[in-house]
Amino acid sequence: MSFLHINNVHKRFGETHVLKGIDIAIEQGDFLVLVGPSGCGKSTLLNMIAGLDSISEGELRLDGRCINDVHPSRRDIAMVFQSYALYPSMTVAGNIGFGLEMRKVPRKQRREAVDRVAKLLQIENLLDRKPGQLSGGQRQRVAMGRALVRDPQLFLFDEPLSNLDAKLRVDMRTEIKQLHQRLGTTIVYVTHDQIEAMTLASRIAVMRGGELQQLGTPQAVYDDPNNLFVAGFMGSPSMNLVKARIVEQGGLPVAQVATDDSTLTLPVVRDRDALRDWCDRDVILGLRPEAITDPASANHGEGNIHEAELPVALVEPTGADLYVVTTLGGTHVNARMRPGTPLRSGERTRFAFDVSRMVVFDPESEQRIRDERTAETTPLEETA
Amino acid sequence: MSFLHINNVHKRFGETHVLKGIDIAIEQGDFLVLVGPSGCGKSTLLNMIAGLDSISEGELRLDGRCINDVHPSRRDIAMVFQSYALYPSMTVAGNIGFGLEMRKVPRKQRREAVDRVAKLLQIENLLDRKPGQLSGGQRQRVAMGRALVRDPQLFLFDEPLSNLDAKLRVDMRTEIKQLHQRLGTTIVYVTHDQIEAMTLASRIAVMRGGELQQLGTPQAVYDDPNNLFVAGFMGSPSMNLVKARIVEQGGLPVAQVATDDSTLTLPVVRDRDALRDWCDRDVILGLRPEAITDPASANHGEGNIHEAELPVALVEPTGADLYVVTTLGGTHVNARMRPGTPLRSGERTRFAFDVSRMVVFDPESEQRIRDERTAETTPLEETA
Amino acid sequence: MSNASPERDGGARERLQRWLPKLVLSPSCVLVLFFVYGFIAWTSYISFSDSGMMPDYTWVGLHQWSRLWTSWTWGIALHNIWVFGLLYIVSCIVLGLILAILLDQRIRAEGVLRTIYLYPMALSFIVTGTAWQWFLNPGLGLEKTMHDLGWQSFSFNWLIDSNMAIYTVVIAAVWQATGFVMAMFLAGLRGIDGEMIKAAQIDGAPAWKIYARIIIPQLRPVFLSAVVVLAHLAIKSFDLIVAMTGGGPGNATAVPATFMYSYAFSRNEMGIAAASAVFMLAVIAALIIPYLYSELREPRS
Amino acid sequence: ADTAANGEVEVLNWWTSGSEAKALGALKDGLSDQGIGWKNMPVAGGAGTNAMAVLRSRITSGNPPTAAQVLGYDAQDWAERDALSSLDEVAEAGKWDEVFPQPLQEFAKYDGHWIGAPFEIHSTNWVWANKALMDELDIEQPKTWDDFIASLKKAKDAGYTGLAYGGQPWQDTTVFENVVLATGGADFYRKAMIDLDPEALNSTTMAQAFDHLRELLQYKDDNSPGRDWNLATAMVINGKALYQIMGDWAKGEFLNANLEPGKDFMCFRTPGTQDAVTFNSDLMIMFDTDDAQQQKMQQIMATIIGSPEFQIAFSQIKGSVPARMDLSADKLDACAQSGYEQVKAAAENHTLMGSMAHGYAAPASVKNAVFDIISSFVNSDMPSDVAAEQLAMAVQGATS
Amino acid sequence: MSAASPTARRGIATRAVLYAILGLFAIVYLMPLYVMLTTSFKTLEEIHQGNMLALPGQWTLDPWREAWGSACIGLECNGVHGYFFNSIKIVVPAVLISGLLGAFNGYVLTKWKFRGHKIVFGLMLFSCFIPFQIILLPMARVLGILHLANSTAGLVLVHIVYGIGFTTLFFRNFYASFPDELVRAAQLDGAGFFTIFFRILLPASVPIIVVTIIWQFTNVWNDFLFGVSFASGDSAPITVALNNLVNSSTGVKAYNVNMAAAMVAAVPTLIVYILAGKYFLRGLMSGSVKG
Ligand SMILES: Nc1ncnc2c1ncn2[C@@H]1O[C@H](COP(=O)(O)OP(=O)(O)OP(=O)(O)O)[C@@H](O)[C@H]1O
Ligand SMILES: Nc1ncnc2c1ncn2[C@@H]1O[C@H](COP(=O)(O)OP(=O)(O)OP(=O)(O)O)[C@@H](O)[C@H]1O
Ligand SMILES: [Mg+2]
Ligand SMILES: [Mg+2]
Repeated sequence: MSFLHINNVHKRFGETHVLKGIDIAIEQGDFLVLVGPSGCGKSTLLNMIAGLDSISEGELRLDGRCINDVHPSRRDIAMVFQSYALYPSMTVAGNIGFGLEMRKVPRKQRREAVDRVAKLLQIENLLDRKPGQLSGGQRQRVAMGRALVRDPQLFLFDEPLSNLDAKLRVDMRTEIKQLHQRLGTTIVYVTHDQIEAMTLASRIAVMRGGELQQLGTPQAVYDDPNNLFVAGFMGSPSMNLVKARIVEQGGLPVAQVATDDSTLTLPVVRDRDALRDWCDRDVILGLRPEAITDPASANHGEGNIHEAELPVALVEPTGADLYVVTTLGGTHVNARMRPGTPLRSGERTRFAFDVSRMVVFDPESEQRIRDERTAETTPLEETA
Repeated sequence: MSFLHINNVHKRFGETHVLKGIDIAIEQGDFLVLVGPSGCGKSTLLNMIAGLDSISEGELRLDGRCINDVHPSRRDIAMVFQSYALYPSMTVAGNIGFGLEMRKVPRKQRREAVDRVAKLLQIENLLDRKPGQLSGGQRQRVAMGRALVRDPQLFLFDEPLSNLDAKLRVDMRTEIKQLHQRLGTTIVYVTHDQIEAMTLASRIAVMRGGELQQLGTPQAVYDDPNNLFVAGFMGSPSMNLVKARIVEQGGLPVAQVATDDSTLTLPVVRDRDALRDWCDRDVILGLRPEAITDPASANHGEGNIHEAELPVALVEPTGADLYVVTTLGGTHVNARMRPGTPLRSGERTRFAFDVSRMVVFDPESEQRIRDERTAETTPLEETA
Repeated sequence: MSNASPERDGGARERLQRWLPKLVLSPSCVLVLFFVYGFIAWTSYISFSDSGMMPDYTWVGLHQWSRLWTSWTWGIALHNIWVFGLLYIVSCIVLGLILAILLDQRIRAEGVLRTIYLYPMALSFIVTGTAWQWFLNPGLGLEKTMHDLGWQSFSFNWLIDSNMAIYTVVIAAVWQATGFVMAMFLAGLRGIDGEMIKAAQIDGAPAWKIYARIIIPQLRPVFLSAVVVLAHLAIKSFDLIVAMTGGGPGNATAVPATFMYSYAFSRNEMGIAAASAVFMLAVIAALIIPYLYSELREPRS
Repeated sequence: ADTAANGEVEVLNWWTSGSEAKALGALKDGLSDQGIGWKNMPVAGGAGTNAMAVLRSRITSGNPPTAAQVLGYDAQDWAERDALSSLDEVAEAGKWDEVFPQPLQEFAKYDGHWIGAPFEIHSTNWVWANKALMDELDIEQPKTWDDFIASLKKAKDAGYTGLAYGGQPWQDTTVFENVVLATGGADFYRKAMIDLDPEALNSTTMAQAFDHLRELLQYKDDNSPGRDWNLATAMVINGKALYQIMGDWAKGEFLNANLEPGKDFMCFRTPGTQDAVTFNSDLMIMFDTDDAQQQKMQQIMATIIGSPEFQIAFSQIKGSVPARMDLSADKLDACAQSGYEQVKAAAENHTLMGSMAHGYAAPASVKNAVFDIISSFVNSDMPSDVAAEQLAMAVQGATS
Repeated sequence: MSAASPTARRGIATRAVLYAILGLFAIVYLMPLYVMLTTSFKTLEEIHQGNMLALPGQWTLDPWREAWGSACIGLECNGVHGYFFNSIKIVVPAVLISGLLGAFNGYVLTKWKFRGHKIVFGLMLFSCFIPFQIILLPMARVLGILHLANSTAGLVLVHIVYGIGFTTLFFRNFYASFPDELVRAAQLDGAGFFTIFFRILLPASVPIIVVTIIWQFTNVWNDFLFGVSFASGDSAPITVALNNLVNSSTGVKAYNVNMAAAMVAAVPTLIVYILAGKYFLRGLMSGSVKG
């Protein structure tokens, strides 16, 4: 039996059907990250786990026990709210200690616990301030402290870093990761930040419009997306999705893609068996920007590199990388090259396609076209 | 004479000295991006250029003419505000056309201009809505349209994309870039987004506490920072800054860095002459994460690669990359490796350092240690 | 959620927690239901009864209502409340808005001026009525002072002119409430995003156009609140009229509130008084309910 | 005195200050001689309207005061509701049936039982004049309406205000009822104002009365609307105005200013009304109670009010004449002495009639309806025939 | 800024006009208060002959002394001070209780919504608008039944009942701007209904508490209609006493004493406005304006 089991859970607000049967099961110590576009029901799901919203249908089990009707204060769950939800009239110490106070922890013990957490979060010198006197990052840490002081069965984090600036965000992310590794507590975490999701999660659940699209390890979700939505949603810059046609060449299926002036033929490596049935039919190819590079940076060791010379539409240096845009199948395609490569728009250059990372989608159902056995690699976690 | 000349400009709000003598000069058609930590005076500078704040000291010249005392409405400047600042009581068309209306452009002509801009921004079907009925991205485009309709001498953008989600942001960024290329209007742009700054700017000005830290091309600011602050501020994840000691080895200065268990010696390639004076003194090395890679991805062609086996402290896969953390000189150091590299924390692996990209700083003055001639490459734009 | 949870001690306490909000709300609900809506029902009944000096529960149908509508004073009272209410609300809003805009120009003594404009709201007309009566009385106040100062042709005798007396009431009422309206507008102005005004400046709009086109349209919610508060004050303007004119000269300044009071307590016509009250309440309901509806229909953002 | 032992009376009144309060003080003193305490309960404003509102609220809440000062029909109304104690025993002992004039008894008795103790009789058809001004302008005391108008004209021509006028509905109506009495005589007054005969109300005589009123109004000043009566009196005292038509309470103001009747100021019946008196009178009504002590105190209070000594003492202070017709007027001032005689005579001749303006001619609803018409007549240029017609209609509306 | 530029000079001229207009308004607004104050320091003779707007030629405190301690109201000559304290006895509990109820209501109506909460709020809000004349008699009857007639306690009840509408409105709008997460976080922390209210929401409600207190204090202190109807006599509030003092039907009017008494009656509200005026604006800005 899993530790947290979300079993066919529905949520309706009056007429609106917000969650349409969510099934997720995770083990003790897992770090589950929920991602999805705004309004897809992530916060709602979190609130239901915390007991702050009622469950319209389905069952929630924590550690084997059904908690549908257990009052929030007795679920042994701590939550960090996206908006921090700090108590404005209490000091930082008061905020952190409030949960313990409500649980009748003696003053002395409370003090110690607060001090310990404050030290961990490096806010010892802020304990006597009111939330209004804190900067965004400090507030966020207080909100965190309020959850951490509690040592619950389950942590819930609702976009806890979304209001921080880039630098602080990276620091806090590392902090959370280390914390999770040290405490081993189970965590459910909502974010819309790609890097956060990828680096923190042991499992990612991608949601869309109240439905679960894919549940799996970060690597599986990133490299092996179930459908076009997941493929396009994960990663930034996002996966290049290109119209192509599958044809047979030498007994093997290959993908033909229109470039500005000719046709590019890319061999198919993954899901070859499934794609045999798709000969002479249109598909959509998915290629990550980092799988299209300059020949020198290409992963010659493990990848399956296919090179082609193509015109450069636009060049975007970001310092760490150089994104080179070309046109394939009528859409712009991003390629990631080594910074400093001397390129200008209008020129032609050689692109290296790592076709071992290419995935293929059915343009109608928008589902992945997949070999049977590939799907089996993560059988328990994939959802229909 | 430059097109926009900010000449020793100061700003005081009562006692607080917010801008402490800013000197920036850009040419017609330039795209100047202002970056810097929150509160460093970016918006204040923009407001002064627009004429919305008075100038305490110094001079502002636009196209050769001093505009210190010219009323905002007569400066021929268009501005996009961070908060959009849409007029909530007017329709989208009214918002976009308001500036023209105030300039007494006849109704018919106004209509045409609005339609043209709406088409450009793909908001034709929203023209009759009120701002309250728009999504964030649509609002942003209206704010943009309000500036674009005007065809001014100078565009000012104050963090115009900061409220957009990742995907929209990338799209809008491309849009702005193409626009600039097409119109060739001069632009001053404030952002705290690294990628935006790097991809859009023709010149970046890095500010800190009301002072200009460095002004230069994106590449110069990124690869050739003037001081520790600029080095640490630009780039995400940020540059690794490591304590080291310069010693002489074979007549050449090399840097010695303490690892967890031994000492790593890195040859010095850049600024070798200046560093000769620093033998047996402590310095700080700056190494971008992308300059520390797995040996296979290293830039063997142009770079100057130095390999070493080091312990792995932490592994962070982001999908597109794998960040591997090790400890150097007592601090965590980020290395960017190819995703999929099978590493676990605790293991040891080979790191490839591209020392041709390494920069060195004086730990006391926090200034770059630089060869004379290097500094000359961008003589006009560097500031003390 | 009917299936009993296995929690042992939880049941009763949890149920209490669930009912507590409604329990806490209920005293207020009971008070309001009884003392407001109960009394409204009672008054409605009385308006169909034969009540004179004291309530009398004999049903007489629409008799009192027809007497109300043929009453000479009721016509005047309705006309007056219409004139008074309109002028009062419009002047308060216009003046309050002007003062708020002027005060919003980073004025040095803002705190002091604000208090000066606001203080009349603190005083009851029982207190200031006499001063106003003096002030507007031609033989004692402004007119006399001007004459004493040498301006012989100055004439201000509205207080004693039955055609104009209602306007003096408006003046005093406006004096009292403008400060409050000003405070509301000032709060509204302060809430407007400063960047928007800057944007308008960049767009080349002169100051007055910025106010006319950008700022004032945004104060719509404040206008609504101001109208509601002022309408409430206008309808209850009883002290004011009693203190300043006593409804006179003649009945020239009678309004529904004084009408009601006088019919109930000095003319011993409680039935008519009740009918007039119910009518006023219906008018208010017609004005307020759409507002409440629009306010409450959508959850505020 | 140990008042607590004997209890306290709570008397609702609107006599909050000045001579009225002083007069009430006489009652308080009388009670305290009997060891009875006095609980303050004044309700000023609106010529007793506020007091009536309070009284209603007190009775509605089941907590009436011991007694209340009321006017005219209010006593009848409360009696009709069985709210009052009977004063028959006191009346019998004091022979009230004989000593109080019949017109007054109609208000103080209900259904043959005494329910109110009259304090005094005020008459409202008085003219108060500044003697010095009369001498200066060479004016004799006018005997007829025309003389009266002529003297006013004289004053106006000399630059004085002829008639000191207070523009409040009850004052307008006080003047009006004087004019009606002067124009139509006692019978017409009774028919129109007391019997409320529609024909009389909408008659040519009534229109003529309105004409006279209009004529009279020419001699007032422009600032009259809203003016309190005592301010109008002050105009006569200060020699700014020649006459004021007002009830005899105005005399108190003259006396307060240390003026002497006959010497410094004159008092005479409104020309044309010499043989009639329009009156009003304050009544003390006692509220029904089960408390024996309260009942006893009520009886004592009624006895005091009805006693000859109190009647004289009270009128001395208040400027009225005693309500009892059997007393000697020696202790009263000159004006009151003649007034008392005139009241007695009028009572004999059936020309002692209730004042419309003070609620002794018709019930409150009618009175106020009349106020409405008279006030709007005074404050506009309504033609007299229209006014008469409106008056009849308004009265009919109020009685339906 | 160096030498005055043309724009700057025009700026100075506009500001001069601005201050002139504001000053003029201030004078007009202060006029009645000025008349009342100066009159209260004049002797009666001076009032009768002098100019209403003139300063007292000879300042005297007697009118104030008399108004406070010895002016006659009815047959008792103790001034208004007793009634002043009556008013305080009424205002304090009425403001506190109606404020607390309003706060509770606002809390429940925003943070513990239930089916029909908008209707309940609408009903409460509408109660702000009933003309009070119509409830005098039924209220009197009810007070009589409750044995609260003619007492300050009765008036307290009345003011609470008819104050609930506005206090609820104020607090509801204020709490609506509080994030719901606050309540949820506290629930997770294990706090119950009252703990959340008293520990978390109430301490953060200072601006709206100020607005409510100002509004209620002014309304209750200045009330005349209820005071005269339900508590005349010894338990009357100061407005009623003032009215009795001023509205004598005969006798010489002691205008200076009247004005002094009026000032006594006005002082508490004036103090409240002057002291809390700043927070009043802040409170209005924090949400109560919006309806
Ligand atoms: N009380 C409510 N009544 C009706 N609809 C609601 C309510 N609360 C939330 N919703 C709707 O439910 C959907 C899911 O909301 P939720 O807050 O869970 O989104 P989310 O995934 O957290 O989005 P975001 O990333 O923007 O926070 C939204 O469309 C929202 O409009
Ligand atoms: N009116 C003012 N009075 C006093 N200080 C001000 C005022 N306006 C801005 N400042 C201060 O000036 C400094 C610069 O502000 P500015 O808005 O220019 O920062 P910024 O660089 O735009 O920051 P951000 O990235 O957060 O927008 C800040 O420290 C701010 O507190
Ligand atoms: Mg959410
Ligand atoms: Mg800024």
